[in-house]
Amino acid sequence: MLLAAPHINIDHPALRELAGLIVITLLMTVGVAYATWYERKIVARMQYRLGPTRNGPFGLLQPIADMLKLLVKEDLRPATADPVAWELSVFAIFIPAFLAFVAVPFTADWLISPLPLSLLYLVAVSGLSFIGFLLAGWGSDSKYALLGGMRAAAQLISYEIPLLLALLGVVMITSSADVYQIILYQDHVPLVVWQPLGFMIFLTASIAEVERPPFDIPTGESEVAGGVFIEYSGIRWSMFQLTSYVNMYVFALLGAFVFLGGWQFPFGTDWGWGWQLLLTVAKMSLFIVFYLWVRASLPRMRVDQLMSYAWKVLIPFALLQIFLNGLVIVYDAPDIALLLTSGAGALGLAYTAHKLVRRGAPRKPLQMVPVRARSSA
Amino acid sequence: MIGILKSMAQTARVVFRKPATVQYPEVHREIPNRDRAFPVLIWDEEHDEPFCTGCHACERACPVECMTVVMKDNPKHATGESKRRKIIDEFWIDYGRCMRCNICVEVCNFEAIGMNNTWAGHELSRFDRKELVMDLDQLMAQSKAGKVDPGLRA
Amino acid sequence: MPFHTLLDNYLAVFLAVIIGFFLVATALIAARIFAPFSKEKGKSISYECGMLPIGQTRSQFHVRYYIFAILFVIFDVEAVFLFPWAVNLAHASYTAFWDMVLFIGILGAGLAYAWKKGVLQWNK
Amino acid sequence: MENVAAGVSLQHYVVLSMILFSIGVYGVLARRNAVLILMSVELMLNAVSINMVAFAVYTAPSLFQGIIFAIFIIAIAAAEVGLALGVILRIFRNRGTANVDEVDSLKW
Amino acid sequence: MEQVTAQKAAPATTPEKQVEGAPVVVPEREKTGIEREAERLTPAPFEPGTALYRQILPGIVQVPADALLAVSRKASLWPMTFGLACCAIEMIATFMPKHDLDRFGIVPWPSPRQSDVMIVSGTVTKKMAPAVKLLYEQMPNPKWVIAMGACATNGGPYTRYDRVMQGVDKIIPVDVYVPGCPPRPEALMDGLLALQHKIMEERSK
Amino acid sequence: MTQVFFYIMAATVISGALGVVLVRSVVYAALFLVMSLLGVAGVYLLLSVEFLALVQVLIYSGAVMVLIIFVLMLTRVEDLKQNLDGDQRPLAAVAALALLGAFITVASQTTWPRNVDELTVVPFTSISDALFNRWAVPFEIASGVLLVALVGAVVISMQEEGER
Amino acid sequence: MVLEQGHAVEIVDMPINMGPQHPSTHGVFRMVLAVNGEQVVNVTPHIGYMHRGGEKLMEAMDFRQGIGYADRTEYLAQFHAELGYVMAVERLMDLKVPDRAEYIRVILSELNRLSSHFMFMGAFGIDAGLFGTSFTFAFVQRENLLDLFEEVSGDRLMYAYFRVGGLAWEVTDNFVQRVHEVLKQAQQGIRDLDDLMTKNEIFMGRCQNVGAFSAKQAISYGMSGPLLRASGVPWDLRKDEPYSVYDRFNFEVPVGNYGDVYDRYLVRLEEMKQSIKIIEQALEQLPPEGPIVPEKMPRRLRTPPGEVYSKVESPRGEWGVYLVSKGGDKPYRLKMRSPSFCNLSALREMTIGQYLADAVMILGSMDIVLCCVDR
Ligand code: SF4
Ligand code: SF4
Ligand code: SF4
Repeated sequence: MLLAAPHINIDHPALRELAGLIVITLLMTVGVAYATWYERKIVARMQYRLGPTRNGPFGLLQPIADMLKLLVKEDLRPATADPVAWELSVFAIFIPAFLAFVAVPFTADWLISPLPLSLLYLVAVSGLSFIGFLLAGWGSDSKYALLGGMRAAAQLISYEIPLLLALLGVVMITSSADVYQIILYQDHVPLVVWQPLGFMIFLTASIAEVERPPFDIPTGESEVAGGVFIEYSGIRWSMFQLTSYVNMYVFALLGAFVFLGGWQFPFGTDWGWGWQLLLTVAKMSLFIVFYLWVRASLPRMRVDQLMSYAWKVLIPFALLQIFLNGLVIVYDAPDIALLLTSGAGALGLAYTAHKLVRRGAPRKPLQMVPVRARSSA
Repeated sequence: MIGILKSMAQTARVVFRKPATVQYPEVHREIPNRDRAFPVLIWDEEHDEPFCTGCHACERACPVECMTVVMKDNPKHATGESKRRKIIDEFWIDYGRCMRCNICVEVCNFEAIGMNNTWAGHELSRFDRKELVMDLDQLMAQSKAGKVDPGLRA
Repeated sequence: MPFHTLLDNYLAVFLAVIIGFFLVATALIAARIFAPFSKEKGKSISYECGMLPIGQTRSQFHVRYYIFAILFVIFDVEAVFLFPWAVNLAHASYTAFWDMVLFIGILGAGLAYAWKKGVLQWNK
Repeated sequence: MENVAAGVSLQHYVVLSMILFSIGVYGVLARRNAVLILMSVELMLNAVSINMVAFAVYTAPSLFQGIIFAIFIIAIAAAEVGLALGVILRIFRNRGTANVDEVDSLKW
Repeated sequence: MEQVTAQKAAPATTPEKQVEGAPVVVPEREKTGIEREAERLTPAPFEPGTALYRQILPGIVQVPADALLAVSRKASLWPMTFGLACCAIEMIATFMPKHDLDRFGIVPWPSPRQSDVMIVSGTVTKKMAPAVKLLYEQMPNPKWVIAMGACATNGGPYTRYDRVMQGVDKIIPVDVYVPGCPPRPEALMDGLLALQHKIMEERSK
Repeated sequence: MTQVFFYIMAATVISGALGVVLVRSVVYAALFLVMSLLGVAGVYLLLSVEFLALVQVLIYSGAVMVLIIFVLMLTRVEDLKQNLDGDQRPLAAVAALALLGAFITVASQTTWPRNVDELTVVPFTSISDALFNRWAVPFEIASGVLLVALVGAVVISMQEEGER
Repeated sequence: MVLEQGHAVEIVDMPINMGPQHPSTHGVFRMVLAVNGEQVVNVTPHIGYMHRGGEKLMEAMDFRQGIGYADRTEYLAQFHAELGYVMAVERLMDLKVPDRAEYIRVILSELNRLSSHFMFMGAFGIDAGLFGTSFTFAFVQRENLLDLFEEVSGDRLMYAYFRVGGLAWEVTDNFVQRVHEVLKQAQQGIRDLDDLMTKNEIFMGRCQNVGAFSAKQAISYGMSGPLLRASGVPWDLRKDEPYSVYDRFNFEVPVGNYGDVYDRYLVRLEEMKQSIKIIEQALEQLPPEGPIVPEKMPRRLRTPPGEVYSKVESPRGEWGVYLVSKGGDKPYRLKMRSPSFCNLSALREMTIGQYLADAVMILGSMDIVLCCVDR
């Protein structure tokens, strides 16, 4: 990682970026591998289990073994599959997820390259991955896959809007679309304080964007038995898994930077890159653990509930958030107004989400028909 | 919302409870005395011969017909060492087919067969299903070594 | 910002594309080398819970997917328009703000219309 | 301000956009499938907006209408594609074809 | 339904072909019962397949490579979720907290495409046989089969009934037999460990 | 370096476009269109209009492509047994080439008002300023157009509801 | 279906094949769903993938050997299966089962109901898309119950413990206290599952008003057990036709109001609590010692000619055994009335018009046992 930090000065920018990217690639691979490991560990503990223990100490070699095994497994292509779509889909899903790392400032001075509109860039790039899903679904000529692909695309696009709008609220406050600037803005107070509503929306939308439960409809095991990836095997399938975890990392990082203040809050920039990296990783892990926790405890939503939740709840509330921010900022009210309005909005969101399922009259409880002992021993 | 938080709290609570896992290959948990693994023949210590007289009762009673019994005259009876006139000559049980129903044990009048209640009676994976057909020696080895005391005899 | 830096920044993106491409490609090639391959006809039948595939796969889909797609397009455009507005909202005039509120309002009306028409309902 | 164009002058962009435009024209004329025709139209639109932006940044940096135009083009194109595809869908459902030559009657 | 399956049975048409002409439809002759029975009972084709590196790498490198791959394979055996009958309950119990197969890195997957080992847990009837064969074929190499319980081994309690397969090894090659009706979870784990040993032994094949 | 990039981008754009008009499968054509659009985004970058490039990626290769691919899925154009090109192909080619020639000549004949080898960078903020002060009215109109599109699509779909 | 140009496209429904191997068709059930968009417009269930002739084989077995096959037919409610079978034989031979045996039978059957319902809870959670958590919660408890069963009968699943006339052998000495322990843990487990699922909004949203079935329909399909009760029919064999000693306990029969998936879940949850109540009463009334088989128990089981139908309330509903004997030690004809089969017959009517995802939930809410359907 030092390689990527500019004080090891590799003179030409292109070379530095190249080195940084390679480092990121390695880190990403290892990170993803161990993400699966601690996912299995944490979820196992939530289920009275132990998780991997036997391969290596604490099963630490488990992810390595899985990767190797998947690498040396035959990868099949159904005869009826469309060859071009089949081959392309892997690239089309993986590369956009990977691109996002270019604009991620891990510390104050470790950043592959500063993009002036990096926030917009991140969203735009991660929004491209639906092409891969549609290709995989359409190309692998299986009904489950096609259904999964269409669902995936519909879900991705539906939740991209609330995501964008929630981030817009932040942009309005910091008046910059650059993640770096946004982090610098939150030296005293992380933005989650000013934007509870935006944060909630972002959290939900990001889970949906990475297709983790309870929004894992495209890959829902109990319905479409693995969904888009059902036909893929061996290394291709593991590439898809890799991508979904990379996406998870990207959104966790984004959340950590935009709402939790990244490496800035609370120590500020001057504690050296070690601290900053630690902060970044810690805040990112918060998100990831939250994702795992949700995964282990919540059932899957139905597709119509998913859609109506995006369009009827999240988007109107996101628009409301923007409007409130605008009012407060344009008529420069004190910052506390942001907190109050947005907090109220957050409560409203929670209440609506509650109401959405509790439609109609409250259900009658079960009637208990008593049975009395007739004879006795 | 409240319900969701409730279920998440539940999973969080479980994290701090003790896992239920028994680490199998290292730890073999206590196996009940009545456990019915697979039928084995019992060795008569004092006469130093199997109890089984090869009376075919179990063979007839086995619902899946997985036993084969061959009877012979008992040489020891001729020499007067034992009261058993007939004794088992050959005995096969196809563990691959046995449904562990305990009937053979119940019909045996000589308490000569019993259900194995040790782990050795369970860890029987084989690469070839012919190896699952146990002959007389394999059936008696365990009780010869005094390793088995069936909880369930007739 | 000066031009060459912008291009340099995005140079990183192009590099990333190339690296990502090679990452996947090398993985696929490695699999080719190390995995045992064999030709059987059953393998190439697409998976359908152990049955032979029935019916036509690339068959009709509900038009509702299209509706959500077009809703997405509209709101995507809106969000993109909002970005420049949001960036210098801090020193923007009231009129700019209310302009945008009007803009959102119009599109919100569109959403409300779709809602009223029940296309958001996904009524099966 | 140093010469940031670094050897790429306005003509390059203009020529590029022209090539793109004529490819689009070819597509519109040659294809029969409505969706493909729509795609070709998109190509032409892109050619136009490349042209606009190029002129804007090269010749009229002070009042860059070109860029604004490009933004509007993109926005309107989105709406246009949406409607056009809707109509194509409609036709396809009623006629079982997405082929423009067969959709020649005004009413059916 | 038959009609539709007939369509699918036609040689696969890539999209390009489909644009030229209609997908070919060959009407399928109704099979006689005897033919269908014979079809059910024919074993599934199986080639272990050869890895390219065996030809290109020198032997001296192959030995460690084999060992490494074998270790990684045995360290993450992914069974296909395939519950047939009563034994399936014990199979599920084996994945559950008390005897957590995840400790061995064994996690179930719904699709055969991603699974390495097929645990045939229960009675295989002759109606089920084609599905079992197809699923087995759809698993990518390398693949293994565990016959769990008496029924999968040789028909078990139901041997005497006509429509029950006399053991799943009649149609697919079985690596490990786990006796019992049903085998208790520890027995299944024992079988999986045996399979791991087998993988290590057969690594150079 | 700039030149290299320009030529890479131009190659991407043009080859993508050629793919769109020449390839024989609709889905592949859509893929080529994505390629071409991304290339155009690259061109915008070369022209130092970052915002526009991102918008291009977000809306064109994002949203618009969703629409197109969904329609391809909905109308199985892929399975239609019809060929995609008309018989007026040669004519079209001639016309397009003629047009191109005309364009080139015009472009080469023209004398530009000022030095066109230099490009001035337009800052993002000034774009947004202009967008909300000088161009406020067309802006609202654009929103109106979007609304119309939305309503139109909804209406079409509501007709769709009838036969399912 | 080949597209013709020039006239309107008929929009085909996509046939989706679920099973025989599918994570969420319990066992090897196969259903072909015709799906339009996300809506199920037609369901074609295919059964028979697990038909292994249990009934026919039992006709070739004597009454003791048959018990093992009864176990293997209803492999989630083995004790109920055995009870139905042995009760039929007892009726024929009119044997009077001693009290102690009856009480132990009741206790074990109710424990078995617990274990079976735990299984349902787990599987249902999976169908709802809960990543294995409900399954693990349920199985922790189920394992305790199985341990108890093993201590008593010697096997984890196939107990063969109820015999004609009584029980195979005495229960273990610490039986009562062990049952108390297991019950305590089971209550804990029920609470866990309750917290995990019942009030969860997403879970409610998935379950409520899905696959609703009116009492009339339910009766017309001959449904029984929790499904019937969830549809609002207070019919429970333990209450209406008490067999064994069920007429000696006070308990309550939960009855649903809406007959949808959520009600079925709630009814089962409540039944578990009721079972615990029954077991506690039974443990109090259990005679400390006494015979477990009748005094004049014949050495060989031979029935007089005749026919008999005996039914018990299994966790899935009415488990009936119809037995014809022409004398001798084998049944002449044996027919098992499997609740799973009758409940499953309603699948089509319940599923049509629902979402694809709900089809899975509905199938899960039926809690079928495939060997019991196909036999
Ligand atoms: S085991 Fe018992 S019943 Fe069987 S042959 Fe020997 S003595 Fe007879
Ligand atoms: S236990 Fe049952 S099946 Fe096994 S050998 Fe004895 S009688 Fe036969
Ligand atoms: S072996 Fe026994 S438990 Fe297993 S499926 Fe067969 S009958 Fe059922």
